[in-house]
Amino acid sequence: MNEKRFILTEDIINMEEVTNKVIRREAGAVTTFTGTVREFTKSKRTLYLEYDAYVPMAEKKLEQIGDEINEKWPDSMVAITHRIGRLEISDIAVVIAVSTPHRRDAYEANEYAIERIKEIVPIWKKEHWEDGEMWIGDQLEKKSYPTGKPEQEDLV
Amino acid sequence: MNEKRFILTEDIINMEEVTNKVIRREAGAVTTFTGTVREFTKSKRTLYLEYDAYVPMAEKKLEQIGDEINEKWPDSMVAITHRIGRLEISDIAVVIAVSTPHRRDAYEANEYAIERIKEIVPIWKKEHWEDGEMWIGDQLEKKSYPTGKPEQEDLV
Amino acid sequence: MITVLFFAHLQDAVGQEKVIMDKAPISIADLKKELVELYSLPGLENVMFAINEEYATGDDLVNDGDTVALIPPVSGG
Amino acid sequence: MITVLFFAHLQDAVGQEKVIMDKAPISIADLKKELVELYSLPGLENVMFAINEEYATGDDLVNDGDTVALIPPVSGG
Repeated sequence: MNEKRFILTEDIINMEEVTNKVIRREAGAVTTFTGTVREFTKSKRTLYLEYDAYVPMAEKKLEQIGDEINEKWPDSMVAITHRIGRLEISDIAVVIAVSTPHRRDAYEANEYAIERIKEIVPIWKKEHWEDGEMWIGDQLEKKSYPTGKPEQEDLV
Repeated sequence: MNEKRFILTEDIINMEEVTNKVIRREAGAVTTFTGTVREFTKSKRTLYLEYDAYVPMAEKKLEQIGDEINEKWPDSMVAITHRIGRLEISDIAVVIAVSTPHRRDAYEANEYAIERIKEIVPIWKKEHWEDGEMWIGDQLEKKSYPTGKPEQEDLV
Repeated sequence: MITVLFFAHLQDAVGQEKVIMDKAPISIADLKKELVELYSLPGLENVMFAINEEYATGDDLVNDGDTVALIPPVSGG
Repeated sequence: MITVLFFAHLQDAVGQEKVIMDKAPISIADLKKELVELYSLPGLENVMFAINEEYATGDDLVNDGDTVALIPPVSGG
């Protein structure tokens, strides 16, 4: 497998291309998560988004998520593409594809991937509304680092 | 929405086409399940498969699954395409796409759909091996109908 | 007249995709007994029945013009 | 020399993508204090730090030639 399975890109994401990276003879189940730009967040209307990223570290962290999934679900294969730059409503921001021999694992591992992306991958979203714009912080709204350092379980 | 969202087909399934049926401005999460033909089932090597179906009833039942999901996950939208006829290893047998405003629901509803397909949709798989062939019965291996009738909870 | 449809291994066992029978009205339970006898089918314990594309129970009545389908355990997906 | 990278709202606050500083060796905790003072940044309580693309803790030491990144709460996906 020569193609890169964990990438950031400024181009439109083709979900089938990402999914094809994980289709294998021995894996009967593939889940693909497609995250698109939603028009309304809590009744606030988004015009468009911008994603910024610390690109080399983000790709490393995506790869780390793939490794974590291989540990937890041994026969799995993962590919993740995240877009950066300006995105319009309904544009695809992220595609996560996971193949496993059995379907239960494919759902669980895929959901694990998106949760981890929102925890450890250095990508930031700026929402643009009619009346302003803002960098969106911690979507999980449950982490803070009073010691200035993340705890071990957040990183590994 | 004029295109049919619950179909059986003899043609190759395009997963992006199925997924695009459920992408909406108000839904930020889309899960796509792709079921492919696996080469090995418990160390037995499959050469190819054939799917037979009671087509009009199967499409009705897929639609029923969509209705059930709309009940359980109110803001969801579902599309399912199942292929019939002869399929080779790694060919796509089924694609299920579910969009919801929030991702948790998209995973849950999608998994619900594949479970229900394996319970109520009249489609049958014939496995062809090097040394024979067989219609595959109840994959769930947990249902039997001693009274000749399914129970209410199995059907609704 | 009623139409009876067979699928998968039942189609192989019966040797036909469908048969037309002059049995209406008849309950699903009684029709099942007739079919088992007529085609020397094994018990059909885990076979469901549908009338006009909806699952039916043993008490349901098949009327003239109805289409009945024998649905062995499904294996799609 | 160390390179310090800023992203998202911190980049806006500092007005630069990166700065070069002559502070090595220095702990992350100490570097953080310096940066808060230098750029009048709010507390940075929920900002993580990375050294050479790996998350670091306050005790970790930044050496000459290292690249440090300030990682505000991420919002990808």
